[in-house]
Amino acid sequence: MSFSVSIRHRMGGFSLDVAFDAPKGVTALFGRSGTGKTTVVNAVAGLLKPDAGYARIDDVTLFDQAAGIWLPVHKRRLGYVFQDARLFPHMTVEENLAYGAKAQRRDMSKAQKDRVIDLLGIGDLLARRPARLSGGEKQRVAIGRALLADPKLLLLDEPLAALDEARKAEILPFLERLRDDAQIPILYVSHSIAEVARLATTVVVLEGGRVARAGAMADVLSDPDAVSALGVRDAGAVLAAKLVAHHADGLSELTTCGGALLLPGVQAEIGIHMRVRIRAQDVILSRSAPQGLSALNVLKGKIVSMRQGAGPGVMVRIACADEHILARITRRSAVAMGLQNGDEIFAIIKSVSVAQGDVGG
Amino acid sequence: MSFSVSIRHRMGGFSLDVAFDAPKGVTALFGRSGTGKTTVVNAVAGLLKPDAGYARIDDVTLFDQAAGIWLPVHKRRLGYVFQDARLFPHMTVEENLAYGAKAQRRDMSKAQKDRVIDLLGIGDLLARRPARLSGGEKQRVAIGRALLADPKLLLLDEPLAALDEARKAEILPFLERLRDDAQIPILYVSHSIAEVARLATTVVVLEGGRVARAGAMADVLSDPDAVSALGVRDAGAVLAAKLVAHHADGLSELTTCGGALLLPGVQAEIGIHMRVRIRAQDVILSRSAPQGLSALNVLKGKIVSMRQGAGPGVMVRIACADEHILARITRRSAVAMGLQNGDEIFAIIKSVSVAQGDVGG
Amino acid sequence: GEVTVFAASSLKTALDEIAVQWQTSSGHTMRVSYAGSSALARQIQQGAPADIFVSANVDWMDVLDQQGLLRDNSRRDLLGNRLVLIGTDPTPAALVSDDILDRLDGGPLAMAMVSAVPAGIYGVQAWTALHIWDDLKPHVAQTDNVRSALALVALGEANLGVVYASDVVASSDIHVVASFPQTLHDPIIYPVARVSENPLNISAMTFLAGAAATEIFRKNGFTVLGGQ
Amino acid sequence: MSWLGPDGWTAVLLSLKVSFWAVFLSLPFSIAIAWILARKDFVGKQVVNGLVHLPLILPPVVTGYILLMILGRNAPVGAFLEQYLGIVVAFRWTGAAVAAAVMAFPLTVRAIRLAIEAVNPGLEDAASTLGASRVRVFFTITLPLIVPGIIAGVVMGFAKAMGEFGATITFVSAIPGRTQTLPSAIYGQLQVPGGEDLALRLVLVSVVVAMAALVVSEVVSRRVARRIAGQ
Amino acid sequence: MSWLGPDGWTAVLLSLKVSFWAVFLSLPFSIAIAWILARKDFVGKQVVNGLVHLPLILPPVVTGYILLMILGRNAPVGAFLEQYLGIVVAFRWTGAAVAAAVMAFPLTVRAIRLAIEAVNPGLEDAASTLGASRVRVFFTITLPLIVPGIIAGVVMGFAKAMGEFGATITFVSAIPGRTQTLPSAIYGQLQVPGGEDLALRLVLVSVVVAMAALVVSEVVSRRVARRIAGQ
Ligand SMILES: Nc1ncnc2c1ncn2[C@@H]1O[C@H](COP(=O)(O)OP(=O)(O)OP(=O)(O)O)[C@@H](O)[C@H]1O
Ligand SMILES: Nc1ncnc2c1ncn2[C@@H]1O[C@H](COP(=O)(O)OP(=O)(O)OP(=O)(O)O)[C@@H](O)[C@H]1O
Ligand code: MOO
Ligand SMILES: [Mg+2]
Ligand SMILES: [Mg+2]
Repeated sequence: MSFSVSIRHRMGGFSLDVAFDAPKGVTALFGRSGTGKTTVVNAVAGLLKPDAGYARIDDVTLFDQAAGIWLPVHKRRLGYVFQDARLFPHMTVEENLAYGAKAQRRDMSKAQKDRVIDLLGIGDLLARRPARLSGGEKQRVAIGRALLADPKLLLLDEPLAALDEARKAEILPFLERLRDDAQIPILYVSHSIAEVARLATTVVVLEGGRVARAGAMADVLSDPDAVSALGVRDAGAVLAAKLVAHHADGLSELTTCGGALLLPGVQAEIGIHMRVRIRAQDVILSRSAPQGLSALNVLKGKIVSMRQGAGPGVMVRIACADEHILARITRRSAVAMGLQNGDEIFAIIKSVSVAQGDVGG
Repeated sequence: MSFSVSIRHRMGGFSLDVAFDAPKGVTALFGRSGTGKTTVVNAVAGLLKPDAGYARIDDVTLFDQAAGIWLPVHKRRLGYVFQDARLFPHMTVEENLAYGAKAQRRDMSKAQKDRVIDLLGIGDLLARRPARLSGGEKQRVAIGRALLADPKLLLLDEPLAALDEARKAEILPFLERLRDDAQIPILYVSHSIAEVARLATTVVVLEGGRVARAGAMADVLSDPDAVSALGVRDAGAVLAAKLVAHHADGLSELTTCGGALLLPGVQAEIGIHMRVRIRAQDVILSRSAPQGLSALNVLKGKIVSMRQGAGPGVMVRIACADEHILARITRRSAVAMGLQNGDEIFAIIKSVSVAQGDVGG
Repeated sequence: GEVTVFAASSLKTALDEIAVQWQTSSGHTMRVSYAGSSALARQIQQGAPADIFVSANVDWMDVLDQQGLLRDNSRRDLLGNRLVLIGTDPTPAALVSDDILDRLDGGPLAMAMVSAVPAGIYGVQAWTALHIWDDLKPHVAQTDNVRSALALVALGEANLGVVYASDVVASSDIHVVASFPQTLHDPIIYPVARVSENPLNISAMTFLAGAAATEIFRKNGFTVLGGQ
Repeated sequence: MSWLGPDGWTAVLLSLKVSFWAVFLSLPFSIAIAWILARKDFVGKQVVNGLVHLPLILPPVVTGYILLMILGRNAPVGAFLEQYLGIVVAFRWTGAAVAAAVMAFPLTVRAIRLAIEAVNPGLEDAASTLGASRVRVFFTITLPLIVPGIIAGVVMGFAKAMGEFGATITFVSAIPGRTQTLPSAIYGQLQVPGGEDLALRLVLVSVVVAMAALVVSEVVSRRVARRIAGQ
Repeated sequence: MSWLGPDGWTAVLLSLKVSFWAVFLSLPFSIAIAWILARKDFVGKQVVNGLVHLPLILPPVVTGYILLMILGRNAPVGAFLEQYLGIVVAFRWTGAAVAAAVMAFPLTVRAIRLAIEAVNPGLEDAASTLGASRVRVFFTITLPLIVPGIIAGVVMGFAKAMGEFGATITFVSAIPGRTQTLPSAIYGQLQVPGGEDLALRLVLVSVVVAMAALVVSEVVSRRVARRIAGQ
């Protein structure tokens, strides 16, 4: 499966010129406010007819202005969560949820419906109308409506912005399963790198209507050059890992290029390949293997580059096999420790987040 | 200055019963979706007439149902950023921004106006109408409109939800200055603990229309009991600190109960008292003073309690003078290190965020 | 000076011409407001700025008379009119039901409202006297005024219609197919009276009864009743 | 019975029948035209718009006259309808309904058009992303959302139809029991001295009927609007 | 000049004057009543609503008759106005304007009311939090947002006023140069044998004027609506 988009469009003083190819999975659109993310999503959805360009999923062409192809919006089989919820005010929440199935003259699987309602915690709202729902409630119903339309393409425009962390933590795994099990391509707009790192296969960074950087998620997020676009606090690297054991004390063990990692209970089967994300900011470097620390995770590697930022920080890139770890430390530490390219070094890691599991990957 | 609220109200199946007192500064309303945050804000604004209760700022009573006092909305001198932007569609962005001043027959200071426009990056949008602004642009204009109304009370309902990190990082210091310099009381709804920790003086946690926890920000955020309400990943403690030096390499030095902290350039004057927030998850414990690490910050303290969570983690509370540091480590590490209440321990801290500066505090 | 005349609509052709002539001969202006007699009478009751009233029937004039709204002794019977049966087909018709129903050919017989508008009321009196009202009644299409009845015939929607002789004058494609003997219905009378003290009233009334006006009225199919 | 005169009740019932069918049968057209005027741009749009408003602009008698010249038994369209479809409207109650419908049309269309223009197109977009065809979007989103506007239009149309006189009497005359509507009966009574009493009673009936329709419509419309506003 | 007959142009100008003032002077009341009906709940609301619709329900002649009975120079209110305020409307062009205003009122009010009901109260709330009093909120938020509805109402009202005949002729008669409006002139011509030609020309003028108003209003309204929709 592949997803291929090229769009040129002018509106008022804003011009958009965006093209990217993405393999199956989640393509994250990332960028500051007003850079054209929603415009791209609208064009893919068919709500905006761009001046030129095309969008294709595998061999299905959604539109191709040059070839004069334009698949009507309602035939695109979309699940679009709009940046504003756009619930149907004259219908109950339940009728909103059922709209897609009805429009497609399809019976909605009760199991699927219950699952989504449960996931989103909107069971109590079913009989209510949208007008007086709270901000987050509206957003959850909008997500449910899109998911229950049985889409072949999910368009999510900041779907979790109004939600609390706990709710996000419940919804994200569900989206992961859609990506992996149902293999639905997803176009995902978000300002949260944590979300992007967890879900995205491909990251497309927009700046002023142009693609500033596009590529595999791990590459883009571990590229010190992309750091400015992403924000320093959120820079970090992603490592391949394999789940090898679940221990009795609730920790799961993974092997990586640089050694073993112990993480709080990972919900997956032994043998699975996954990716873990390590924020540059969360890495402490040590010359020698540290002793008597509460941190369980120490990875070994070799310094390949050190890049001085505008502030007092240095971004250290550490090679471990053919992957990289990023560490952001102070210049003072770098000098005190006499760090040099080529030095062997230990990376002490406190918090690790599971970024993505792709079986057989 | 003090802010005192008590509200009882029923609507449909939802009942609200909330009361809290807060000192001057920012009162953060925190809680999951649908717990009544917006409802409280609306009552304070006067857009909702609660069944019973009152709201007072110092000696100004906004309303008091028992006493039959009801200050009309337009006399409350509010700056309300709604959860939905609610820009006036028939006015340009500039006219939207000027609305408050005009309504109050007041000249808007050009300097103030330019400052806000600049801060929010909306200078290019002034002549445009709201309908076709992007989600984040709308939100920024809404913030500008509220700030330029010269409010005596700011009501911010998830004002930064649709904004990217970089923009947030620009706006937060501005809000801090409003809080500190202009001494405007702020009621702040947010799902982001980072924002809350940075801004809030008082935190009120709502659950199902009731106050689950209310108190000084540092107390609430470092209370292991509050952890469930806040989300494990975001638990953490706040320490008082004093800025003692700005070093040539861009680091600033602060003293705390447990020793010196070096932070990337803190924008404040020497001698200032501030608060720093340390996420429990970011703390590594060590029996001995660590050597040869890139981490510059090591604080010394004494374990006062260890609380076992549902998962493989243990929350360790460490006393340092009369303050506390929270550390979240694995049970395996706790056992391996043989941690006991009363033990002396070193807390290695990688990332620290400045939570709040209160001059003369 | 200026005189305002309130006159029944059916007088429009004749009075418009007379107004012009009066203006040339006297230098004064005659404004004529045309409407249904009932509306005009009610307006006069409500203090309308009318100087002279010409009604299409005696009933409304009687009403004003009884309320003392007419100037003393100013009421005259100005004009008379004849009731005729018209059609687009010039063949004369006999006033018997067979012939008339035949000519209607299933279509309507156009008449002004039979219990409200004078032309309709006279028509019913005539048909009743001829003992054929019961036969015709189901076929009657009633119009709000007599001119509309004429229009129905002119447009071919109705083959026959009952109107005043004065209505038919100018139309070349409408033919009188029968005249009703005047004995079959109440006399058709257009009374005139002064309703204000405008000093020009006398001269205007005199002109209306004068030779020039008489000729115009006659030309337009009215009979001039003239007597004091 | 005699309280309303010999033909009074007949006229009342006829007016109800005429007004009901006038509004009911023209409603689909009103909605269609309103939608086109609200949402489409095409050459000649102003002409269509003008035609719709024409019955408002013209004195009713003229409208009746025009109808007569088009739909009369000897008129081109009227003759065609009669010959080939067996439909006659002239001098029938159906003709009265046509006249009432034509006179009410601009009012109904305007109300519905305003309502359509107030519908947020974003909702229609959202429906189409969920797989709804244009037709389905119209019937499941647009139409339900404009119900208050439709009710307003229908009530105005019905009220107008109940009061329409000039065009009706010119087009279909006033044949008691067939085309003599309530306004014709009232008009007749006003022409004769002393007829005011009966006229007043007829007016009262007319007002009561229309007010009842008005109140019902308000209640229904309020309920619908509240539904849409939530709760 | 003579193309429209001796009184033709006078009637055209008079109708324009009458229609303009009818709509212009009644507009504040239309907006006020529309606002009250849209936003307020009170005892007797249905009565007010009914009264507003009355001119639509009643045959125009009856409305004219009622006006005459209320505002005639010998009628209670009319006499009072004349004696104490020196205002006479009966049989003046101002009376024609009153009749036209009354007949147009339900149309204008409905259009504006629909527009008000479509305004998001959240925007009004937002304005009041910024310090705007109720009055200011109305004039700076509500009113500008309902401009398309006001235009629709004004156009309907103007068209109706241009075409109004029954009530006008009944209330103020058809005195040439003073109260004979275009529809009265048309009606008059239809009474004259062979007057159809002139009537048709008068109808044409009437249609042209009203269409021009319609087109202008469409353009203005579109521009305003587009403004509000952004761009
Ligand atoms: N009129 C009403 N009838 C019934 N329930 C209502 C009504 N209005 C609001 N509610 C409910 O009250 C609860 C509180 O709403 P509120 O908007 O205050 O939530 P919130 O804390 O702001 O949530 P969020 O973070 O999602 O914006 C919600 O569950 C909402 O559905
Ligand atoms: N019709 C228009 N005329 C002029 N500019 C427009 C128009 N429509 C959109 N824009 C501009 O295009 C830019 C891109 O808008 P878009 O909604 O795609 O941004 P976004 O990346 O989704 O931003 P956000 O994160 O704030 O939602 C914005 O600056 C917006 O103001
Ligand atoms: O003026 Mo009308 O609108 O006869 O019916
Ligand atoms: Mg967007
Ligand atoms: Mg809320």
